[in-house]
Amino acid sequence: PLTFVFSLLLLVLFLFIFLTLSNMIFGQILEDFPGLVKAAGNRSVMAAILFSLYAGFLATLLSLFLGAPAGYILARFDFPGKRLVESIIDVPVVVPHTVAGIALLTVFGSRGLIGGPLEPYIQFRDALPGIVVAMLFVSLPYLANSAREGFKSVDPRLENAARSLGAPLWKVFFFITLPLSARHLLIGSVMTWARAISEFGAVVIIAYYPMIGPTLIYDRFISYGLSASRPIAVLLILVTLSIFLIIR
Amino acid sequence: PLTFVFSLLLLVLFLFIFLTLSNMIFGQILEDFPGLVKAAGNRSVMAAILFSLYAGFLATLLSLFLGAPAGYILARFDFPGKRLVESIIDVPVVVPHTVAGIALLTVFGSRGLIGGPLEPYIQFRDALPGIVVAMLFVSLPYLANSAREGFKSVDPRLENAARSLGAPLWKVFFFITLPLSARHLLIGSVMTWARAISEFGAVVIIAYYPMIGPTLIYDRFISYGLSASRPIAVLLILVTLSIFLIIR
Amino acid sequence: MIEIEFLSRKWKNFALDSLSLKIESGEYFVILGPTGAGKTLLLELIAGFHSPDSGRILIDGEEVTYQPPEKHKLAFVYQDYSLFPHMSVKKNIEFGMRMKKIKSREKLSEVSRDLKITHLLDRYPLTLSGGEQQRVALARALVTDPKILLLDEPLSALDPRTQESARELLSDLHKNKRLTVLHITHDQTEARIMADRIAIIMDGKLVQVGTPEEIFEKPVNSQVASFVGFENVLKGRVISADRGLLKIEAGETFFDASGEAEVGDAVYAFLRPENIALSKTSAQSSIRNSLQGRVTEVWILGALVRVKIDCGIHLNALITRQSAEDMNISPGVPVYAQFKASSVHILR
Amino acid sequence: MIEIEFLSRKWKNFALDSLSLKIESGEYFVILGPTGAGKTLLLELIAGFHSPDSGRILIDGEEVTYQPPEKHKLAFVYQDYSLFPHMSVKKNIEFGMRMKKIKSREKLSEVSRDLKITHLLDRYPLTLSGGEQQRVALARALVTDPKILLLDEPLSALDPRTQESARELLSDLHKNKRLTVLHITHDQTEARIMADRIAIIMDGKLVQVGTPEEIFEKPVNSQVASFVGFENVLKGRVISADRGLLKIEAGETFFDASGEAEVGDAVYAFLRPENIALSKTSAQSSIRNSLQGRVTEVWILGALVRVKIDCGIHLNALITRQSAEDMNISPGVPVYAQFKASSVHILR
Repeated sequence: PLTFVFSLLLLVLFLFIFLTLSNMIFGQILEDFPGLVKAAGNRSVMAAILFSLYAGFLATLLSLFLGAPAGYILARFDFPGKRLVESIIDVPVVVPHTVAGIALLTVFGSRGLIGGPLEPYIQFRDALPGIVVAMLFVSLPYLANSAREGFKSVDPRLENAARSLGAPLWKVFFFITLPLSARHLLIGSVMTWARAISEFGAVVIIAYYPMIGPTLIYDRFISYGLSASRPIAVLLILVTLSIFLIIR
Repeated sequence: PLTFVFSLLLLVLFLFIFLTLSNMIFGQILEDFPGLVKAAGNRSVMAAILFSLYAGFLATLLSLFLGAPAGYILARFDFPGKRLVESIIDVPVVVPHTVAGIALLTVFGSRGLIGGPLEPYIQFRDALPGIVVAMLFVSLPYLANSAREGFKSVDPRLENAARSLGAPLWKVFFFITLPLSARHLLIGSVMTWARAISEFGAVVIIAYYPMIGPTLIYDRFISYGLSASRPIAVLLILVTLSIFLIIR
Repeated sequence: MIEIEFLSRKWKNFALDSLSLKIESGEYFVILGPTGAGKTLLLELIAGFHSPDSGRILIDGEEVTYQPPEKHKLAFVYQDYSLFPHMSVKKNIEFGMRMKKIKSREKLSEVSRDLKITHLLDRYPLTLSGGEQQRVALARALVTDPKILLLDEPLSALDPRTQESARELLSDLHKNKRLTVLHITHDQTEARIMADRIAIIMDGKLVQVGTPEEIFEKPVNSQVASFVGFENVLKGRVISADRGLLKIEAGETFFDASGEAEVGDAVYAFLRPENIALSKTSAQSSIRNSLQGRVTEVWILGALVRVKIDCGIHLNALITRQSAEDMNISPGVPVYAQFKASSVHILR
Repeated sequence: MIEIEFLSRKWKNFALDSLSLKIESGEYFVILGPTGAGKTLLLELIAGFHSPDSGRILIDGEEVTYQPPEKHKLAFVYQDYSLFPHMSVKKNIEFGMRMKKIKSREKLSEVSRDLKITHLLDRYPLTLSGGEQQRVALARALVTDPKILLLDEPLSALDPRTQESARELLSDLHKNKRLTVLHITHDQTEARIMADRIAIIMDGKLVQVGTPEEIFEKPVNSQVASFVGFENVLKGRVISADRGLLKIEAGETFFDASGEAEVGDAVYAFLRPENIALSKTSAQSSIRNSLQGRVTEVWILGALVRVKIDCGIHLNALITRQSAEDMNISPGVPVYAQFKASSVHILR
């Protein structure tokens, strides 16, 4: 009886998620397939989707470059204030998305702490760098945390054994630690990338243009209504999910 | 040397997140403290923030009601298609936020699969139920997953021991399994709630009004610019973070 | 009484294969088998935690095969004791009473006294030693007066000193409460000391059931023989047989053994290393073999010494360090290896 | 040669307290102590994985206290062998050669032959048995010809049969490669068999250093005595002393012991259970005690039997099951407990 009721609730949960997505996808395909084809043929739609994927990729690369070393330090060393540092790194996960956008704009905007001095060289607002910074901000914690877990899962005795065999620390890192945590880093990168391309709130504040996929969907929705934005939404989710399937 | 370079990168990561947020918060407090006070005294601002917290709370309750039983079934039983069910439950994490909004609107809108028949009784678009459904959709996976991990961490032998002492399955669940996974469920609920109140993209599509905190920030930003939205952003994040600190 | 009929079940890497077994009321019954033989799976099937693929389980004549565990009315104690970590010792013990709606303050204090845990009642399980946890687990299982007690490797998580007192405790409980005890273990010494009867399970199959004497003196096949410690396996041929006394030829060596066989039979002779004594002088007799040989290897194992001897056949003996020192046992030394004809177990 | 001077270090629950020790070149040195005594921490300090809070470590006269591990030039084998799971056995062994830029195909095949792992070179560590993993770990550590080998509980992860051959292997390596071996263990038998010298560490402090004979026959205090197996502790008074032969009065009982003490001294006498023989007849002599008593308890422990005897003083003896059966030992039976005066260790 308990098992039955619980299974029923699992079914409800499953159907809620499954029906919501499949209703949109199959509704579009069955009711308005030409609209989907038209959207796929529209240059600005495809440009926005590809731009999403590209910006997400750049953000993931930057995350790896910053997050993997940070995760290594957090996994291997204890230092005063470590808990505080870990908490701060987790904060972007809970910051409301538009708040993150406002915060980033104050720092990277043309009069901001970083955006100001850099203004002559690089522009963040309404440009690719701003989009990447917004994606980076919301997705960094995922990479740092899964890198930390990955490095923690490597037995320090393996590193000690390698060191006593004559390897200096950096060789130990590249020959032992990194290969053994590769799976964690890969999964972390995929999650980071997924988080990056799903972001809308932070990006839309710092850069409405050039439009990424989610922004284009919002723009069409506001301007022309549900039926105009649905084909783009279906396209974006199909592209995203098929990339995940390929990676897995 | 490796350790030094890596520590430096950790510092960069830390500063990126810390400076972004503290620059906004302290910038507001130091440069325009009266604006912050005024925002805090503004009835519509506080209403939107409280409305965020309230809708997030409802979404978390619903998540618990659906996600905890689902997590129990996933933790304790093997059935054909289990991996597929688990993958589908994880999908909302990677769905771009505005796509989720469009999908929910197709289902819960006035002509949608569920929203249509329910139209005379309950309205989702531009109403609290729509906001809660959007928050629920994006945050459910967090609760279901941490419930599953929590239940998995309870040794089945403890449940067996309880059963051989005469307890039927439902008593075992409420007296043994639930108390032993309470910590996981609590942490999962907090994460779910955090995810719910941070959402903007999905909510803004299904319900621009009544405004939740993140929507109000966006609205003010579009209408009056950065300086008008910043105090609200600072207020929202201060409220959110202090609630977290209290719970921890 | 527990009756198990043709029980089969696959689960993960384990499988039980059409196993039948009958455990009488009041017996102390030990199921002995190597790790991975499926012993815990069998116990969990009897307790009702899993359902079998086929076969039946009867408890006191009533079929419980597909009944939920709470209907099996038996007490179960896991190897790790499975105390509820979020409840005090008192609440742990009361749990079964609450579930079975038994309200009796005396029961609790009585069982606490019996198991010497009265001073632990307010503690939490994680703060207890292994031996204390075991006594609490037994109290929790026994407070509702079950007739049958299932024990899953009850001694293996205890250190050697606590094991001795735990064995005593289990024996006392069995006698004083007239319990039917079903105890599984991989430790042959434990089985020998505790059991009224022993069943040997290997690879999910029941191989032998009998009293400790039968199991340890007359194993039914060489697999059981080597599992119960007959480390010396000698292949030979019977050259004379007279009223149960056999003379056996193994290579160029001859020895006596007691057993049933025909002249000319090819037989295996099994001999435990601890049943071989070493001596500097021969002391052949009609019931005692004394084979001349030479020490080839000596390994000190704590208080014991393992000595390998070449007497034409290779023997493996276990003697105390004291006697090894008294006899100056070291490689090359000539010795007589002595063992009784009745210590040799013969299998055709 | 390893010199350790006043080494102190706290780490997690462990602490080493101003420990000084000198291990000579070519020695097989065993550090023996109970679990949690800080043995692994000491080994990791010597290998350079941690830095001490104070004190110095010198290897072959050169101070390496704060040098990184790769400068310590010693081989280290962990209890779980720590093979790199993502590399084949061959790559594992070559790792140290690559790091030290040694290019020699012969070294690899030579060490593989020595350790009998040639057939395993293409396998991956997770597919190997415990004994095979250990041989690979030794090969990986020894392929670059280190002079010093540190072993962290090298036998404890092996089953008893593999342990015997692993002990043999370690002895051979020590002799043939003229290695200085530093081996830590909590197993006194292992220490006794393997060591040239033994150091006893308890609670992070060095308690005694000496040959196995010194450690096991003349423990410096009662803590060491009971750790190395002197289970009988008798409190008594010396009533006569003549050229190293003492007569001791313990309650109403008298016995002889060899040792140095003055008449009238209050002493503790330590006696191992396996050094007590039981007999049906008295056989008193000048060097052998024979105390009349009565069996109080008998516990069968596999091939051995633990017998408790009341001879006025309570003694704990360990004899083989064979002799217990021959003498019909059971509670209540009268016996003589016999032990040599030289088996008794005296501490004031």
